[in-house]
Amino acid sequence: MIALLIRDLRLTFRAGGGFGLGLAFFLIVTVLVPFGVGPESALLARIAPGILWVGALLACLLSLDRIFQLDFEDGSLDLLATAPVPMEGAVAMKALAHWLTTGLPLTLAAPFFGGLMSLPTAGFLWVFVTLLIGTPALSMIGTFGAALTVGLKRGGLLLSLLVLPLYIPTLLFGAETARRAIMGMEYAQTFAILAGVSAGSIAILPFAAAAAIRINLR
Amino acid sequence: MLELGKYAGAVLSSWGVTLGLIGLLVAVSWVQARRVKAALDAAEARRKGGA
Amino acid sequence: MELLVEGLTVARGGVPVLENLGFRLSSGQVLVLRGPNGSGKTTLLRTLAGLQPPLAGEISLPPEAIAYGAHADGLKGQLSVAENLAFWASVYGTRDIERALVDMNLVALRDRPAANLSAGQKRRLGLARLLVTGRPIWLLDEPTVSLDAASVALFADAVRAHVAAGGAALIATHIDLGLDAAIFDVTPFKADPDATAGDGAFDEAFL
Amino acid sequence: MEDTRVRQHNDRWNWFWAWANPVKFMAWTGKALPWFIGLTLITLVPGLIWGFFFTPEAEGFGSSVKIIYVHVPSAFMAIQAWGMMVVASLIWLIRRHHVGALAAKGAALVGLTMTVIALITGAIWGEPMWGTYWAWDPRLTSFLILFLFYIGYMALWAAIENPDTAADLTSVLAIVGSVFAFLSRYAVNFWNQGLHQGASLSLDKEENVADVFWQPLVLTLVGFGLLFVVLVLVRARTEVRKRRVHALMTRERMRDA
Repeated sequence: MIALLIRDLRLTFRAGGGFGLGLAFFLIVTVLVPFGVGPESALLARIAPGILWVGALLACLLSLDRIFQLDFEDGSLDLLATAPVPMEGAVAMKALAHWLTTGLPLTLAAPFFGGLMSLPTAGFLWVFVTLLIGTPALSMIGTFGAALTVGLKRGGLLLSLLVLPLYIPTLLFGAETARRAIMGMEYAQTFAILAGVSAGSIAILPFAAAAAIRINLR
Repeated sequence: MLELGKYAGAVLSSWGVTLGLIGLLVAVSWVQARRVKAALDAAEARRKGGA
Repeated sequence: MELLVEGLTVARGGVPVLENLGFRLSSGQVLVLRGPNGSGKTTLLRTLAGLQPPLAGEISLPPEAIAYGAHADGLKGQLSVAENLAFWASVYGTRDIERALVDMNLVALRDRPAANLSAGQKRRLGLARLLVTGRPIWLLDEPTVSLDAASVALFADAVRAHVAAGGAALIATHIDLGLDAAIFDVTPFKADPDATAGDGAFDEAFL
Repeated sequence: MEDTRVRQHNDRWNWFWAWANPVKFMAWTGKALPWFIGLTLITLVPGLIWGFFFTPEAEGFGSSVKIIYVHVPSAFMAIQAWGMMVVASLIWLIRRHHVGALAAKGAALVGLTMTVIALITGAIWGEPMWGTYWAWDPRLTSFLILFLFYIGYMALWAAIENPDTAADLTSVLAIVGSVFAFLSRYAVNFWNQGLHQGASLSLDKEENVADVFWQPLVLTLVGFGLLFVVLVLVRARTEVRKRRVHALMTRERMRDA
C-alpha cells in the first residue's frame, strides 16, 4: 500500500501541472477577492478566514476527478482490484496522496495568502491549524465522490455537485473555528467537532468509497 | 369573496406556487406512467408475437 | 492447485450472457477460450478474477492464486519500465523484477518511460507484470493484441515456462499460440434470450 | 448454529418481503392505488379548503397565516421523503429488492418538489414577516442543503447507464449523504442563531398553535402524506415498468445478434 502512495506521489510530481494548479487557483481566489470587495483592511481581515477556507475548498475540488479517473482509463484500477491489497486501504492511500499533494500545500500556503487579506497575525496560526485538521476530511470526502463518479465520461461537474453539500459541515466548522479563535471567542467546541468530522470521515468513508469502486468496476 | 387584506399577494402567490408545482408533478408522473405503460405493452406484444 | 468451475452463469449489465459453464484447469495446463466477439469471454474472465459476482454457480480456487491480465495493461506513461514493474511487484509482495525483464526482453528498455514504448513493447511490459505477481493461475484477455510474431513467440515461451513450473493459464485469444493447449469454446453456453422470460411474469431480474 | 437462526428469521419475514417482489408489487399496488387516491382526495381537498377559506386571521400574522397550510406540510414531506429514500435504499442494498431502489428513485422528484415548495412559500412568507425573502437562517439553510442533496441524487441516477450500478451508487450516496445532512443541520446552529421565527410559527411547541389553526393543519399534513404515498407508488410502478421494458429490449437485441 505504501508502494501505491509512492507511485501516486511520483506520478503527481512527474506530471507537473496537478501539483501547482491547486495552489495557483488558491492564489487567484485570494488575489481576486480584494478587487471584488474593496481594499478596506478591516473588512478583509474579517472575511479572510472564510475566504481562505472557501478558496482552499475550491482548489481541492479542482483536482478530485484525477484521483481515480486516470487509473480507471488505463486499466490499473481493474488490476488493483484483483491485487492482494484491500480496496479500502487503496482508497485511503489515494486520499492520502491527494491530501499530500493538494491539502497540505494549501494549508502551508494559507498563512502567506492570509497576509494578502490583511489577516491579523494571530489568524495565521488559526487558519493554518483549522486547515491542517480540516483538509484531510476534504480529501477523503472528495475521494468518495470521485469513487462514485469514476465510470462516467464527463463526471467532473457531477462530482462537484455531489461533493459540495458533503463539504458544508467541514467548511462551516473549519471557518467558524478560525473566526471564533481570531475574535477571541470560545472555540473549543467547534474545533472539537471539526476534528470529529475529519476523524469520522477518515474512519468511515474509505469503506463507502471502496464499495463504490467495486460497484463501478463490476 | 374572502378578504385577505394586505397579505393577499403573499397568500395567493404561495398557494398558487404550491398548487401549480404539485399539479405539474402529478401531471409529469401521470404522463410518464402512461408513456412507459404503452411502451411496455408494445414490448410485451412484440415478445409474444415474435417468439 | 486447480481452478474448478461448475454451473457458472455470468451476466453483463444484469443480463445473462453465458449459462451453466463448467471446466477444470489444473497445474501444468493451458486452456484457450474461444468464441465470437461479444460472446462473453471478457465477462467470464472478469467474473473469475473476482471483479464481478456470478449470477449462479460455483468457482473454486485456492486463495491468492489469480493474476488477471486485462485488455488494458495498467501502465503509467510517466514511470519507467522498471518503476512500473517494481510497483506491481511490491503490490504483490514480490521483489525480483530482473527475471521478468529478461524473459520479456525488456532489459534494454528498463529506464525508458512507458509513454515512449511502442504498442508491442507496452504489451510485453503488461505481460511482464504477470511474471512478477508470482501467482500460479493466469487469466489473460487477448494477450497477443498488437504483438508481432517474435513477441508472440516470446509470450508463448513465457506461458510454457510458467506452466512447466506448475502454473496454469486461461487465455482468451483468436490466434494459435503454438501451445499444447486444450480449447474451450464458450459458444454452446450462450444464454438463451427466452429461457426465463415467462408469460408476463417477471421477478427480481425483470425478465 | 448461527446460520440456521438467520434462516429462520428470514422465513418468518418472507411474507413481508414478498410484497417487494416486482410482480407482487405491481399486483398489490395496482389494487391499492385507487384507495390511496380516494383517501388523498378526501383529506387533502377538504383540508386545503378549510385552511384557505375557513380559518381566522392570526394576531401578528394577519391573513398570511394561511400560508402555513402549504408551507408546513411541504416542508414536512420534504424531510420525510428523504427519510423514506434512505430506508428504501437500505432495503435495496441489504435485501437486493429492486423495488426498494426504484421507490427511492421515484420519491426523489417528489421530495425535490416539496423542498422547492417549502423554500418558495417560505421566501414569500418571509418577505412580509421579516422584511426579507431570504436569510441564512438555520432552517432555511438546511432546506437549501437538502435541495442540493436531492439534485445530486437525481443527477447521479441520470448519469449512470447500468440501472443496477445506478441503484447501488445512489443508495450509497443517500446513506452517506444523510449522515452529512444531519451534520449540516447541526452545524448551521453554531453558525447562525437565526431569525428563529419562534414556536408560534413552528410546530415545536404544539400548544402555541391554537386549535382553529392546528386542526386544518393536521388534515393537510395527512393529505400531503397520502399524496406522497400515491405519487411514490405511481412513480415506482413506472420505474418497475421501465426496467421491464429495458430487460425486454436487451433480450430482443440479444436474439437479433
